[in-house]
Amino acid sequence: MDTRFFVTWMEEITAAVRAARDHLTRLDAAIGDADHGTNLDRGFSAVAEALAARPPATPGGALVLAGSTLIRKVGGASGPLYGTAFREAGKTLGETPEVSTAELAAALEAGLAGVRRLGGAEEGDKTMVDALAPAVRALARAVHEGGTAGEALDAAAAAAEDGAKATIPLQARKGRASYLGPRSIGHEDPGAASTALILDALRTVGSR
Amino acid sequence: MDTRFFVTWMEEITAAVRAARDHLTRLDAAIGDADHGTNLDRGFSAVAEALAARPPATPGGALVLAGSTLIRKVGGASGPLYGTAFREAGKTLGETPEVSTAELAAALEAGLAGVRRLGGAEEGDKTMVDALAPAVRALARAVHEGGTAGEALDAAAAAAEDGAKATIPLQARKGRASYLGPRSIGHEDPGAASTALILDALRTVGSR
Amino acid sequence: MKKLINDVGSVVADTLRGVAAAHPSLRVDVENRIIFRRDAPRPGKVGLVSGGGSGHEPLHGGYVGYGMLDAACPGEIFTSPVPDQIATATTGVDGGAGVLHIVKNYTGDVLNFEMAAELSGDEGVEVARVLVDDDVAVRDSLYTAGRRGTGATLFVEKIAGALAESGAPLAEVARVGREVNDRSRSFGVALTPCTTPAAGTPTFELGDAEIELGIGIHGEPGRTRAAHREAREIVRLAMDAIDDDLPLSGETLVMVNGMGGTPLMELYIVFAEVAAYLEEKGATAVRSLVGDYVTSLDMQGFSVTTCALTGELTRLWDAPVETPALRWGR
Amino acid sequence: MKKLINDVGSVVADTLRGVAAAHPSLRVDVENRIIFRRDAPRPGKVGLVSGGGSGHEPLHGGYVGYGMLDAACPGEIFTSPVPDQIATATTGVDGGAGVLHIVKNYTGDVLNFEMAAELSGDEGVEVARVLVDDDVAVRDSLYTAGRRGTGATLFVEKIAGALAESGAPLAEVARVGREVNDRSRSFGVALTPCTTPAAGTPTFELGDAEIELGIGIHGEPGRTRAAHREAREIVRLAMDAIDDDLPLSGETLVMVNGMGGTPLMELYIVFAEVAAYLEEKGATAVRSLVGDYVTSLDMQGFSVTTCALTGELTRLWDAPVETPALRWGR
Ligand SMILES: Nc1ncnc2c1ncn2[C@@H]1O[C@H](COP(=O)(O)OP(=O)(O)O)[C@@H](O)[C@H]1O
Ligand SMILES: Nc1ncnc2c1ncn2[C@@H]1O[C@H](COP(=O)(O)OP(=O)(O)O)[C@@H](O)[C@H]1O
Ligand SMILES: [Mg+2]
Ligand SMILES: [Mg+2]
Ligand SMILES: [Mg+2]
Ligand SMILES: [Mg+2]
Repeated sequence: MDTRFFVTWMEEITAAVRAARDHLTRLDAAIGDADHGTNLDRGFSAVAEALAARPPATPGGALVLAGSTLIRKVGGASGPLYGTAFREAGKTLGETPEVSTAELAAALEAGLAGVRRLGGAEEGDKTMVDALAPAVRALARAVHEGGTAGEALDAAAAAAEDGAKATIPLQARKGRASYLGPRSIGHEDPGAASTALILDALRTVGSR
Repeated sequence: MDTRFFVTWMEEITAAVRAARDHLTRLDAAIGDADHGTNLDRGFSAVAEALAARPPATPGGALVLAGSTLIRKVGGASGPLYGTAFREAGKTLGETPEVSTAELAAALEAGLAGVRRLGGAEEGDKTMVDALAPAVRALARAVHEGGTAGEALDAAAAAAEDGAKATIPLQARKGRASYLGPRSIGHEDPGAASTALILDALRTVGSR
Repeated sequence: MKKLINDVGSVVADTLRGVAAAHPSLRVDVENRIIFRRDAPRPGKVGLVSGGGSGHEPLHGGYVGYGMLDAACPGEIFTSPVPDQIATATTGVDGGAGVLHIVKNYTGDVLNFEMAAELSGDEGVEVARVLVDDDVAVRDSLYTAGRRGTGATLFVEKIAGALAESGAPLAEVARVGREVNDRSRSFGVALTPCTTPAAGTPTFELGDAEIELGIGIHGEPGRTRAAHREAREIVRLAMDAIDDDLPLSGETLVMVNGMGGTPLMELYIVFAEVAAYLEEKGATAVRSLVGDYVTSLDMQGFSVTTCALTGELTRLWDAPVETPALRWGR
Repeated sequence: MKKLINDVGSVVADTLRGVAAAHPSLRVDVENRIIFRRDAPRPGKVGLVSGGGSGHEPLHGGYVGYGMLDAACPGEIFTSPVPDQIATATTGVDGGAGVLHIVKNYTGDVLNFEMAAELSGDEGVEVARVLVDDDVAVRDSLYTAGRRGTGATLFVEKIAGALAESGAPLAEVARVGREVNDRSRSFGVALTPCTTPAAGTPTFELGDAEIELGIGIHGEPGRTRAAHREAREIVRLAMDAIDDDLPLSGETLVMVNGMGGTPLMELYIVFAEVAAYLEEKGATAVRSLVGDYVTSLDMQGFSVTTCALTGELTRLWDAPVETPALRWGR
């Protein structure tokens, strides 16, 4: 996976977030403050612009630029969290021009660690971690089992999607939804849903 | 018609206004400020209380007390106007203990003159004058034609009722409804409607 | 209808209890429904009394205090106060220099204040009156009750109040009040109707893409209904109506007033457009207010009021004022 | 959805243009979205910076000025500002004595202010932080993101601002800010949801006889839904929640805050009941605010915030302040 791959991934996320904007905002309206779709739409539009204006030289550079842009443009909880995830992932990739599935798995693991460190959420707290953590695990397992890149990205996307849906019955313990206590049960976490979307975009780009 | 008659008239108005309160308020909501029913309900409840607390000695005393109470308790446009109407009517009756239909006609005429002087409205301006003026004329005519008291009060009530309904197609030129310009057309004037109610109460008491 | 009230019948009394508890600088006569400046009457100072229906808060009680009103008389919701009440306020604030009634031009307000002035006159109080009629949505003609008094009431109260505070005589205070009214114009727009507690349902119906232009402050419908549109265009409609009536120019005092249910954010957006419009006309908003000053219960919408300033009016506007809703310099 | 806006995308920028036009005492950097005190930075004075999502007006921009904030950073609606923006404000108000960040306890606000503090630290600015978490509707436990910051933010900004104005060092200003927060508690109630311009539909549905108890200020549903009832009883629910958490007693600063769409009249009715409740508990509302101070767009409802005063806090509360939304003594 080369720089172009990562840039295309970001563009794919931008398009997917734009299409899902109102859906994500509605999820956030139910247990949060109705801005998650607008937040990510604003953020990833800026990411696409930044990547076009300052084309990165490496995969890592692409992710770091995406992450910094999210931090600069999004605000809210998801801005610093996603921004840090992409930055940490990008920094892990260093200067390498071509990324293996194993390296990608390590990078996403670093991204997850960044989210955990910053937000302090565990799996089961009904946050983006509930989608990201199983995706990172699935990716690592696929690498370990020696599947193709396509299979690995499929597995990661499916795990993220399952993880997002699995947040529905949970009571939130982090973020705004936690204020609702038991009333947060029965709704999908918007951040977990957008994480699933991000990994779905990765699968899409991988399958081309 | 003795003092008791006039006190009963006021009590009858009090009951009728209470029953029609929400209707009058809805009429006022359409072309005014949605308070005419509450205004008159508050006013005539106070009138009933005042008459009970300080029983008047004469018909004129009953009307003056009613008028002063309306002025003290209602506010808005209708308070001073109705208050003045009853006060002027009462003052015209002087100390007489028994009122003839002709005297009643003269008293209501004085009440109408008071409303006209204070509010400056002509017939056709879409105000209470549009119900009161024809009622006063009908009463005078009945007296002139020598009918019974019952017939005279019937005629006055019918004329007030017709006058009120006749305000529907008019454009208001006085009071709040005039602010609406042509949009005031198509609605019955609340003050004309309450005047019809007051004269209907007079007929009811006269027919007992 | 959902409202934060105890009982439809006790709304005004309960409000007055709240005003009394919140503002030690006021003396509230709950029984007679009068909000007094605590130190009224002030010997030798012209007293200022205003009043009108409730439901326009902070008008009028919020403008009682140093440099503004000496007393306010709230009536029932959207119903003018009664003569006794106004007369009691009038005699209560007379410091020997007479009392100015600031009256919004509505039949009910005019009649009740007139009767009160007579009663007060009987008690030996000299009363003058300023009639406020700034709303350009209503033509002043034989065919209307004349223009309504709306936003300019606050300007008159502030500026006449400042002059009274300086010790000016009644005729002067009335003169400046009339001048403020003559130089002021307003226009109002509603996005939603309001609901009075007694009626319990909205005063009119308005579609999801409709607005009312030329509304007053009593929940009545406006002069015309129009399609909802950008703030910029709505402001243009309002400002054109004002400018047609009294061309805007020079140093201008401007109020963008919320009708009670409008987020402050939107009022600032409106103000930005108003300021831009003025600039286009060669006028400048040298003094301004943005917020809820003369409201209609929970109505969403706004009104704009302009006043063409003079040196004297600006100086009096800037003079210290200390009331619950308007305060500076103290 | 009917709103007085030009475009969903330009709401915050248009608001800032309005703020700039209305308040010459402020310097508004529309591009970077910062509202500065015109005379910032003040050499030797601790700078105060706050910020958060837009939609809570007058919070925070309305509290920039003498004796309160040096700069405010509005984010998108209900979205915390971004680190660069906060860092630019922070370096922009540093007069050499360091800068205090006043941060409401929400994950987004906390993270973005933290990042900004790091960036500002890199530029050599000393930054301290007061975290505001006064809302008793949310338990502070392992199972929540902790209590929300709501009404007490204004108390912290006013009192810390007064101490900073007197020349106190950063540690002292932060200390008094934390003390205010520790002594303050809030509880909010909604009669209606609000509608963000971007979402276009209400953030939740509420029946005609239902209210939400324990709401925050971001249009989120509350902790529980309950039947609508008399103001007196609703106030009792709110005050009981506060009193259970920190027993009310002694001299108390009280704010009855409207959520944006509530008529002022109703807020006074609520205040009357709050004052009565306090008296029952042997406490007294010696200082108070009644009005829209920390809002949620067009939501109808209110919040109550109490702060147990000390001599020092009362003195600092009474100190002069000159901002668009809070002003006295100047
Ligand atoms: N402490 C946390 N750790 C991980 N993710 C979090 C945390 N807090 C919130 N989130 C995620 O952020 C999402 C909300 O993002 P967004 O709506 O953009 O921000 P905000 O909550 O500030 O409005 C939540 O759905 C959740 O997945
Ligand atoms: N100038 C006037 N002359 C006669 N009647 C008037 C005048 N102005 C208003 N009215 C009457 O008063 C009625 C309204 O009374 P009400 O609603 O109680 O007072 P307000 O208009 O002050 O709210 C109108 O329907 C009209 O009949
Ligand atoms: Mg959100
Ligand atoms: Mg009426
Ligand atoms: Mg009325
Ligand atoms: Mg948010």
